[in-house]
Amino acid sequence: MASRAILWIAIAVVVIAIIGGLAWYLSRETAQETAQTPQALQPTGEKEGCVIKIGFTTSLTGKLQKESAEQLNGIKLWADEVNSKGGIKLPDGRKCTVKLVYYDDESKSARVQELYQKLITDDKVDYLISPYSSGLTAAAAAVTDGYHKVMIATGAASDSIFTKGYQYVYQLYTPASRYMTSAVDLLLELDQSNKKVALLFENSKFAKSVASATKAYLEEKGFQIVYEDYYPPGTTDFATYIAKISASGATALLGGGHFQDGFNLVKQLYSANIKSIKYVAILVAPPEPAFAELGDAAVGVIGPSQWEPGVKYSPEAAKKLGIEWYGPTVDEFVKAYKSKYGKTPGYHAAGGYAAGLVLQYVIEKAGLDTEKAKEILDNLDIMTFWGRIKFYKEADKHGLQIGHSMVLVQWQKTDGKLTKVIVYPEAAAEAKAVYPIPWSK
Amino acid sequence: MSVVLRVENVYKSFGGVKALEGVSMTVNEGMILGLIGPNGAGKTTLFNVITGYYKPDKGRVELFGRDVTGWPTHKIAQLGVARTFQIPKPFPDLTVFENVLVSIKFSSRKLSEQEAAEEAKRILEFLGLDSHAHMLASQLNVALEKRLELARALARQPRLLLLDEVLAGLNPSEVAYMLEKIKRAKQEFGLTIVMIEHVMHAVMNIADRIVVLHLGKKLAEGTPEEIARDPRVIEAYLGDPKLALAFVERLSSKKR
Amino acid sequence: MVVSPELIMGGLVSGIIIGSLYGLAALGLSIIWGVLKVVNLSHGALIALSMYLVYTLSVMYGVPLPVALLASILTGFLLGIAAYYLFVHRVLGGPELASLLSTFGFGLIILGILELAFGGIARTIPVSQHVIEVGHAPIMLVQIIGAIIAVAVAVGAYLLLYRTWFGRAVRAVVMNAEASALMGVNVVRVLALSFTLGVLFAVTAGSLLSLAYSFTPETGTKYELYSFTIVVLGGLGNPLGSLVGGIILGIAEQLTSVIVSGSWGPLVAFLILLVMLIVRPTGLFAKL
Amino acid sequence: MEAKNILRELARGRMITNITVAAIILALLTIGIGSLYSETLSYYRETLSTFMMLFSVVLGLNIILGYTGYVSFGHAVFFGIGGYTAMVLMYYYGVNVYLAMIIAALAAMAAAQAIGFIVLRLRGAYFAIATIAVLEAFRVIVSNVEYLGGSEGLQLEASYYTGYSIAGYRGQMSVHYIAYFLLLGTVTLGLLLNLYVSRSQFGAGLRAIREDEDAAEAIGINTWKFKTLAYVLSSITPALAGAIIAWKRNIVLPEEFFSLTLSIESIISVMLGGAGTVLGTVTGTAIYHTVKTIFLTSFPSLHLIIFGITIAFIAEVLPMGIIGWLRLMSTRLRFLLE
Repeated sequence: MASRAILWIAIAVVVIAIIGGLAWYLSRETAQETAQTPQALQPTGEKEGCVIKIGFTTSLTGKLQKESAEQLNGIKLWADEVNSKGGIKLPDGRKCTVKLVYYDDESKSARVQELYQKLITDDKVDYLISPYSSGLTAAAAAVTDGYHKVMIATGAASDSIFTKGYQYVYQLYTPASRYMTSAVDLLLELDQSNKKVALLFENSKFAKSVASATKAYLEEKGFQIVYEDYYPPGTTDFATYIAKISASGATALLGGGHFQDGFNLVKQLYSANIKSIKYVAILVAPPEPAFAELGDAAVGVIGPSQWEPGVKYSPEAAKKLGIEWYGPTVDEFVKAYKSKYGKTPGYHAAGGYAAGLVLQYVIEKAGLDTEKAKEILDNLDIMTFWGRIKFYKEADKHGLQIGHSMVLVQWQKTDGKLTKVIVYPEAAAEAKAVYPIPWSK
Repeated sequence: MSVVLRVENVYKSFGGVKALEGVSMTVNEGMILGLIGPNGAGKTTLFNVITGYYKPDKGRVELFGRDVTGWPTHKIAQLGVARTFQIPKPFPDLTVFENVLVSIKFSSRKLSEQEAAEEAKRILEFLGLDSHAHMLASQLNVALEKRLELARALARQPRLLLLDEVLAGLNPSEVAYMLEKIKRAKQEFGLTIVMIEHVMHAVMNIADRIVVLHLGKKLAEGTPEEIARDPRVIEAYLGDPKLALAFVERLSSKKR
Repeated sequence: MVVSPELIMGGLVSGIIIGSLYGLAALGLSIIWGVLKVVNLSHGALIALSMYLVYTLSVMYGVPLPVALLASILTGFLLGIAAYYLFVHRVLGGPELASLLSTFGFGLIILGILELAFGGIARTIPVSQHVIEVGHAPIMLVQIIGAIIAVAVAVGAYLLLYRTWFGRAVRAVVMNAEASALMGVNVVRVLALSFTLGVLFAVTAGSLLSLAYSFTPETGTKYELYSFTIVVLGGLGNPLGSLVGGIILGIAEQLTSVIVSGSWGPLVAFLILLVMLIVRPTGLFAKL
Repeated sequence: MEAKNILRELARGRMITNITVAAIILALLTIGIGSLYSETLSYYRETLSTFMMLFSVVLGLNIILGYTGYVSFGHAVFFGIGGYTAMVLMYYYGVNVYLAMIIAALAAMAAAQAIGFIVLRLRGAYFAIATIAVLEAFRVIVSNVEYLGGSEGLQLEASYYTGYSIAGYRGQMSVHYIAYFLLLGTVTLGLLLNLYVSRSQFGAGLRAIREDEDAAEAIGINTWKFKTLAYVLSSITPALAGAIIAWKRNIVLPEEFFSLTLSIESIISVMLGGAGTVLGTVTGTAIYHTVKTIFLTSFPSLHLIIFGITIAFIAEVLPMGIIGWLRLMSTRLRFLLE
């Protein structure tokens, strides 16, 4: 038996050695040649009928299905609008229509990599948009950046994607590190004496990265963190967490992760009726219309949002800042979206549209020349319905969004009706924030 | 004549149930020992202790002069002990041929692939299974299954063979066939055999000595004649018509 | 942060309450495993299904809640019978893998339907949010009512299995199906009814849980994984064992959450399972 | 029936399997090399990479599930251990992927030894449940340990890849090509391991354990040693694949590396083809992967339901898989379809 085993192992080693050797030989033979890198496979779209191909994947199935579907709606609306006007005008004077090439990634990073490869090499798309979510975008970037393809990342708030040294990925969302900081700023404005903070975030990639940045910011601003914990994804029962928060004597709570857990947390927090807590800011859940199902429990809860239909970005505001305004106004966008899909757009949809809009801007200036597009994006500083867009251009955090900022929404009760209003920053605010949260009275 | 198996004062209980209480016995080389007793007497438990499936609570088991108490089953098997199971345990999704071949491969003999195949064929022929060689073991009827059990045990070329009710559920002609094969196997392979059996006339016919277990204890030991006349044995079996019949048969055949 | 005795107290009480619900959820798995020797991998999906049944009836069609609960449980009963003949009967007595795959397939079908019909968004059934506070821990009235029902159901199941003709038939089949058949027990019917009973318990648990928490199609997975532990803790098919196993798990989870951190809670469940499997795979309590 | 005939048939069967396996490896190698020079092949290269990732887990699983009969329901745990071990080495110590793979495989083997010590005393459904518990426990632990990146995972920087190049492709561009060849090597190793197991005395012992563990002991097989060794062998290719994928994807995340879905997909692949046959693993994985891709693109919202029906169908109607069914149809084919 033993000698047989050795024979087999020997055969295995030989075969692997042959394959390995072949691979090594191939790599050695051509390594000295200057990288005939991927520029070679530049687009062909220019001549035949002039179609610009925009490629991306979307999660038609899997856990990201809902958010991804909205993002897709936004992108589609943009493409339809562009094409109905006859396309985008290139610097050389030609007008080209836009064609969206996209596939279902099942919310899985393995599929994402497979499909972005296909988009670049098989479909030969000209520009890319990211999939929805930080995890999938990180996976996509690992493929696309090697091919020097410009990818606009929307729906991806993680900072870490942009510290990996990628040079062709640009972020539209306010990064996770600044997700909750405005909620801290608002608290400082409202009440200088409220310093005891409890942190209760989901133990997931996105929430964890928001939490660590928030924690650092709180410490910097002189807050006292009296409680900190992370609950596993899918948690439905928060009784013991709430007990500990209550026992910790916290006066403010920052936390959340996904919709479901944030929803349950607020629901149970309200029932628990902890009078000491005066300020509650929750990730992700509050901007969703479904949050209203909580009824009275929702009143006073604050949540950061990338974008809201009520934001006040306008050409005038752009002028004040001395930067260029581009694209439709907020109202125009909301109206167009409503007439196409029959509902008010949320920030996922707005993010999708904005990604298209940025590409449109770039294509008008740079055509299909990737390096020129990169240069334009690096120096971009414009305002759109989405807000200000400006990217960090040094290599260490290249592509990170530094222009855009979050707005804070709060659920308020006016005339017995529950409404979601923007309360921060002041420039965008529709109403003043209610403080302290009603239940603590 | 050397001692092949010696069991000394073995105790085994499961929870509160005492399955074996101080059983001792000795099996000499070349002997066929019959192990009888009513249901629940502890016969199969004793087999399981000998073959290492159970560790005895107390007492020792000696095989070929070595103390093997507490040894794992496979090591005991490698000493040259083969067994059959009361409820046959063939390898159902292997063919009859493969069943025997596996057994040969794990016997102590070093055979080439070719030799092993020849040997398997020989054993299948010996037990009249050669025409079923390509059937899956799961497709066999009870009689053939029992033969396969025996074939797989013999394939190991054991020195000690433990048979657990190989005759149960067979019709008289099949019983006769198996008895014939067991006898022949004993001669050809120079086996020592311990057999648990309920088919009394068969045991009385084939065994050199008989041990009677009753409620976990050894009730009697002796030649078939001695056992048949032992009043304690008769008492223990009272009311078992099959046994009574066997005794009568045995005694009357002796008289003739 | 200092863990006060008060917090421990709160953890214990909420552990018992939540644990009873875990126990009820596990009961369904336990009966099926104990009687049919089938690990029902559609268990979690069935729990989720019942949640959506209650949701559909009470929220979407405005049926009064008690009626919706009963209707959901009744549907579970019918589904159980159908599922037995479609997915279980053929693989009984075969290799474990066949029944594992078959029931898993059934679970996927349910999940697929739920995903198709409702998508991944969390749903909630609006009920009274009244809470009672124990050691800072807010415990919902619905949870307490659920726990009481869970105990009642477990005791009922115990009586059913140990005091009725049906129970005797079930236990006879568990001990020796062949002999029971010879003695005139309709084995197939007993098996089908036992499976249905198991589904019924899963559905009851799901219906009750739907009142306390919001849910998605994937919610059932957690209860399924916990149920494995509870069944192994409590002994296959033992209703009271399931209840006690559930409570042990609930307390362990909640105390871990109080003393260490909630994110380690699930680990406790898996460690208990592994330790039990090795040390005492027959469970702390007698099998059925 | 002649013993010589059997041997001749056996030899013919082995030859056919050898040729099939060699043809598959050669075809994959050709596509890989082709993709270095032809861009149109690169999508196929990526699809095949995903296929080979699954196939590596399947080849490992087949040893413990197919030959030994132990239903490992959480076999992706070795994929995860491999991926995380490799990532830790690459992320913290800058180890190159080749060395990281080897260490990952060794780590997984050690883990298999330890996990096996616990779970292999269980049989049947208990074993299946225990392996699920092990997988989930690993996932929870990994998502809570900061050193392993917790729930955020660990992500390599683009600069890590600068040293790699193949056929003119450099850095991250080269990764997908190199990963393809590494996966091919892993699959080759897995196929050879499976061939070894199917033909050796060791494999005969495993089959005996699968059929009846008590009877296997009775014919002198050290079942504990055999099944532990089988479990350890079954961890190698999943771990190698995990390491390569971690490197290729540049990120490890708890839920993607300790994934129950991957475990179940590999079980389905093994069962579809026929557990305990080499050709079955190839057939099963190829069909599963293809069908899945088609379903996902054609009926995205129905794919769970279609899968559920397929799985239940396999379990109820074709429990021995396609190759297993053919083997059962004619025992002659047993030799031809290893």
